[in-house]
This record gives sequence, structure tokens and C-alpha cells, in this order.
Amino acid sequence: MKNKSGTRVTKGKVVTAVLLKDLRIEMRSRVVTNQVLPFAGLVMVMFAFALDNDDVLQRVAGGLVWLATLFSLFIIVQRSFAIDTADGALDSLRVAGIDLSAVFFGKAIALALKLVALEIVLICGAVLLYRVDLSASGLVLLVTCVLCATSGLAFVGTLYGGLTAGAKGRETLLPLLLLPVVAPVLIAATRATEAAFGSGGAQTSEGWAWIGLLTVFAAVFGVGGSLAFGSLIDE
Amino acid sequence: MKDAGFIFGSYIVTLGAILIFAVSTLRSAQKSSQSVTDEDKTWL
Amino acid sequence: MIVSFSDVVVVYDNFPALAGASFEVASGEIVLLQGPNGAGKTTLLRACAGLLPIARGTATVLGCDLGVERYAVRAKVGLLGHTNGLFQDLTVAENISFWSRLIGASDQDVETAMQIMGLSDRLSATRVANLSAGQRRRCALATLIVRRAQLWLLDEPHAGLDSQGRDELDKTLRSAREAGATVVFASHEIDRAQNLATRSLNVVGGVVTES
Amino acid sequence: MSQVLQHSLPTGTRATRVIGATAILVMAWVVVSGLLLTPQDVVQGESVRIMYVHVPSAWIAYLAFIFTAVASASWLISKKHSMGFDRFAGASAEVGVMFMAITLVTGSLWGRLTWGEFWQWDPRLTTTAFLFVTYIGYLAVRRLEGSVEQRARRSAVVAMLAVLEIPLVHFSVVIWRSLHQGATVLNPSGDVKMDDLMLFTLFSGVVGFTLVFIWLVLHRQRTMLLVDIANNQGLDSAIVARRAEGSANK
Repeated sequence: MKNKSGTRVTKGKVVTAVLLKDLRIEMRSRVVTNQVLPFAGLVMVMFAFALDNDDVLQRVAGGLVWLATLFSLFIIVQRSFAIDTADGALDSLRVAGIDLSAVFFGKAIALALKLVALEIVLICGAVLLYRVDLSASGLVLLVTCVLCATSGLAFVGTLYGGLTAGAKGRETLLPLLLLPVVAPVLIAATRATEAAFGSGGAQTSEGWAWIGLLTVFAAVFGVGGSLAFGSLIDE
Repeated sequence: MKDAGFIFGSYIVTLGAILIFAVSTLRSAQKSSQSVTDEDKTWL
Repeated sequence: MIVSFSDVVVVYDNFPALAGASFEVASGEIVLLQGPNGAGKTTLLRACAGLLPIARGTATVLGCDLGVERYAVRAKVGLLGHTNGLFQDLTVAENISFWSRLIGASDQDVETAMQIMGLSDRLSATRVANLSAGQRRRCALATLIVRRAQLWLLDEPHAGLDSQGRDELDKTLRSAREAGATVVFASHEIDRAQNLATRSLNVVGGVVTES
Repeated sequence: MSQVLQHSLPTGTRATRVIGATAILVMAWVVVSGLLLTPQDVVQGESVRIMYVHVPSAWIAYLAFIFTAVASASWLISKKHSMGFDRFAGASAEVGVMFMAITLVTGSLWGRLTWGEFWQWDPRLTTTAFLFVTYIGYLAVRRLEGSVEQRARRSAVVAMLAVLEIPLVHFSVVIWRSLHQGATVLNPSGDVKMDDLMLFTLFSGVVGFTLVFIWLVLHRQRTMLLVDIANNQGLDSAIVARRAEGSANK
């Protein structure tokens, strides 16, 4: 896009501006660190109460980490768009004719960074609370899994978060739309994490098969999201 | 017939759902068609 | 003509907020829209910004036919509605420079915009959440200056400003006009608004009439 | 007679009446043959009778969702953005969700008789359940507020995203089951030795359900058009009323 002074605004600059804006607001308001993190931590503790068995907990630790992540995803996505709709800034973005696919990537990367921070805490929690062992090769697998799964979650989260932003009944509509979509991520990330944890005698090598699926998912919704985001949030 | 409840049940569920859907569609068509002229009903 | 509406109907949730509005705005005008609440002023401004689909009639804004290319017009207009479009947790300077980055304006532009709107150094480092209503409005107007919109669409720009702020706003709008912008604004404060405007239009019942 | 029918069935035409009557006849035959005439299966016993309604409704549900995807893609691709595509996509999805619900209910009744359990984590079943929830979400998106154009664009995009999602869900469920436990799950339609009458009944079921589907979608999309037009007519009088607001104030 060209403005009056003739300087070109590259897509990367818009992505960076949106990304920095979202992160700066999080640094100031600390909603993720002060509210979502404690919530997710509590969920982990509650699982321990409900299952009440060290062997079972060790076996299902991977699934619990990703379930807690999904529950937190809904809250973080809603928060991420609440900051844009609160004072009509999303309207202004639409009016200004900004490249909305760049806005999509900016918001998705910000969301991914928040999720990664959350997942690191949750995985540490699993290691401590559920007494999971983590080998060096498992750690490599785990890091790859977190990166791939998180980018997929961030893309679909941003996409459907934008669709429901400002809509009536968004609190219930967002999970209804998101849950079936993220099912593959839950399955794949859980299996990969279990392989990394060695739960139930799983081998690390078994986990790598799932990384492929996570990568495909992230790629599909990264491309699909950048194409669809604009027409979903527009009036 | 063995397990008649399950078998008849599945037929009743199937036909009942179709019937309810059909009736509710025709009902809402009747309701909104009163104000629509025949020219607008392109299928006639 | 910058804006040219002919018998435009805009429907929102099955309600014809604009019911056949026709009017024109020439380049360099400051046009006041007056009329009771719910008459369609806000809808008119949002339709001009290409935010609402035109159900009937034809509308052209800055050479773009809104029926065909209502997205193209958006980069050229600035709309300031009832909301300010600001981020509460960012400071004034951060809000304004966010917009300047989106459209590629320089830091100098940000400085100038803040100076014009009287957002001093102390205010510029204050978070929007801690500002008064009038200060927020000035901050929002500064983002429009940075974006260098060719057509300014303002909904109740005077609302919530103190008298000094209003004078400054009027001054800003006049200098924006001298710089080549065209302004369409809605206001309830008829005396001040008519003083500022070069022409005024009545909006009543979703229809526009000359006054 | 024809006039009376026209009044009570405003979306009906001769074609839909023929389709409707044929559908009723075929369905009656399926019920009689499925429940009474056909023999029981060697392996499945009496429960095979559920197949005569279960398999056709599953087939129709999948067909309906394919139609929704194609119609949504056509709406997006076509320059004119004809609302006919949008209404067809919506009508087809509504009918599809209903048949998918029937599929899940009759399937679990059959499963209880054959496997002794209402539900198995079989890839095909799991994907079907996810498909069901996905299209309920699609219908919820169709009900979001906004203009007709906005509804069409949003729902077409969501339908396209569902097309991306379904293979991913299916694929992940398939390897989820195959990596962890062997194929312990019975093949849902497996080990059925069907005689001629059984095959013919199943075939009639598919034909009958397809006719029902066509009839329902035709009526449903015409009804949607009627509702849109009725709203639009409301618009004319609403415009007059809106303009009158102005003169009343003067």
C-alpha cells in the first residue's frame, strides 16, 4: 500500500506493529501472567485431585498439559480480541484499509508467544507435580512439538477469534467452532508429548510421526487463515 | 422379534426427524409466503 | 465531488437506517450534519467510510463506487465514531505511533500531530486509560492527522471536550481543510458547529435535506 | 385442488409433488421390507434391519455436506455472488445436520446390539461425530447478525475452512487408533452376507432417502428465499415509515 508521502508500508512492518502492540498491552495489563497462568496451574492441580494416582497421572501427563492449554486458549483468544473491540480499534483497522492478513499474522504470533510461555510453565508443572522423567532426546522432541502445535493453535485461534469478535454469544460460539478444529492438535501433541515423557513405555521415535501432522495443520491454517481472516472480520 | 425396541426405535427416530423437519419447513414457508407475490416465487 | 449519494438506502438488522439519502460534498468543504438522535447521522458517516453495504441507490466517495469497491475507499478516509479506537493500556504516544507504523508515517509526523492536538510531553507518556474524555478524543484526532485522511468523517467530535479543546479542534479542522482535507461531521452543538461549517445539512428520518 | 395445494404448500410445484409422492412410496416399501420381509443376518441377527435406515442417512449426510462445500465455493468464485448458492449451501447443511444426527442415533443403537456398546472410538465414527459438531457450528455462524451479504460471505468461508478441517481430523483419528491399539474395532458394516432382497432393500433405502433429501432441500431453500423476500418487503414499508419520521417532526 502506498501512502501520500510515497513510502511503502511492507507487510512485515504491519505484522511487527500489531505484534508489538499486543505484546506491550500484555506486558502492561498482565492478564495472561496474572489470570490465565494461575487458572491453567489450578487446572493441573485439579486433575491431580481428580485422578489421585501417581501412575495414572504419569501416564496421562501429556494429555493434561494440552487440555489445560486448550482451556486457556479460549480465554487468551477472547482477551486478544477484547483489547481491539473495547474502544472500536478493530473498526478503525478496517476503515484504515490495513492489510488484514498482516494483522492476522501479527495477532497470531503474539498469541503464539503467550501460549508458549503458558506451555513452558505447564510442562514444568507436569514434571514436578506428576513426576515425569524427561530425557535429552525427549526434550528435543518436546520443544519441536510445542513449537508446531502452538503455531497451529495460534492460527486457528486468531481466525475464529476474529470471526466471533464483537458477535453476540461469542463466549459459547468460540469453543463450539474451535474445539472440533483443534482436535487433531490435541491428539497429535498429546501423543508426541507422551512419547517425549516416555509415558507407558512409549519410545521417543514414536513421537516424531505426529510432528508431521502438527506441521501440516499449522501450514494449512496459516495459509487458510491469512486468506480468510479479512472476509471473516469484515462487516 | 429380538431387540424389537432398538429396531423399531431407530425407524421411529429416522422417520420422525424427517417428518418434523418437513412440517416445520412447510409451516415457515406458509407463514412468510402470504406477503410474497407469485412473480417472486421463481419456481412456479 | 468528494462525496455523492443518490437515493441511498442502508439496512442494518432489517432496519433502513438510511432511507433514500441524496447529497453531495465538494472538495474543501466542512459540512455539518444536524438532526435528532437516531436520524441516521452515524449510519451516514459509516456508509461514507465504506463500512456498511449499500442496499439501494448509488454512492461515490473519493471516486470509488461504494456499491462495487467499498473497500478501496477505506484507506483514504478517516472515521472517528462514538468510540475512539484507542488501546487503553498504551500511552498516547504509543497509540499514535502504532497508527503511524501501519501507514508508514515518520516520527516527525507523530510529533507534529501531537503538537497540533496539544498533547504535551507529559500527556504523551500517559496511558489512555488515565486520560479524561476530552484528552482521549484529542488523541484519537491525532491518529487521523497521522493517517492524513483525505476525507474526515467525525461523529460528535466536540462531545466531551472542554471549551479550550473545542477551540483547538475547530482550529485543527480549519487547518486540515487548508491542507486539502474535506470534513463531514455530525454535531449537536449547533452554534459552534455552524460557525465552523461551510454548509450544513439536515438528516431526519434517514433522509438528507439542505438547510 | 391445485389452488388449495398451492395455498397450503407455497413452495411446492408439480416436480416436488411427484418427488414427494415417490419418496413416500419408496420409504413405505423400505419400512415394510426392512422390518418384515427381509431375513435376519447370519452374524448380526435382527440388528441388520437398522442398516436399512442407518446407511442411507449416513450417505445423505455426507452428500449434503459435499453440496454445501461446492455451493459455498461457487458463491465465493462466482463474480455475481448469487444468493441462490448461499441459500442452497444453508439448506443443504441444515438437512445434512439432521441426517447426521439420525446416523449417530441409529448407529449407536445398532452398536449396542452388535458390539454391546453404544459407542466405539472407531475412526469413522469419531470423524462423523466431529463433522456433526462442525456443521452445528456452521449453522450457528449463519445465525450471526449482519446483512444478507455478510452472512453469505462469512458462512461460505467457514464452510471452506470445514473442508480443510475434516481430512485433518479424519487422518489424525486414523493414525491415533492404528498407532495405539490394533484394529480391535469391528468393521461397522463388516461380515454381512446380504441376499438379493436385503441388497435391494438397502438400495431402495438409498434411493428413498435421496428423494427425501431433494424434496427437503428444494422446499427449504425456497422457504429461505420467501423469508428473505418477506424481510425485503418489510423494507419497503419500513423505508416509508422511516421517511415519515422526518415529516412528523417538522
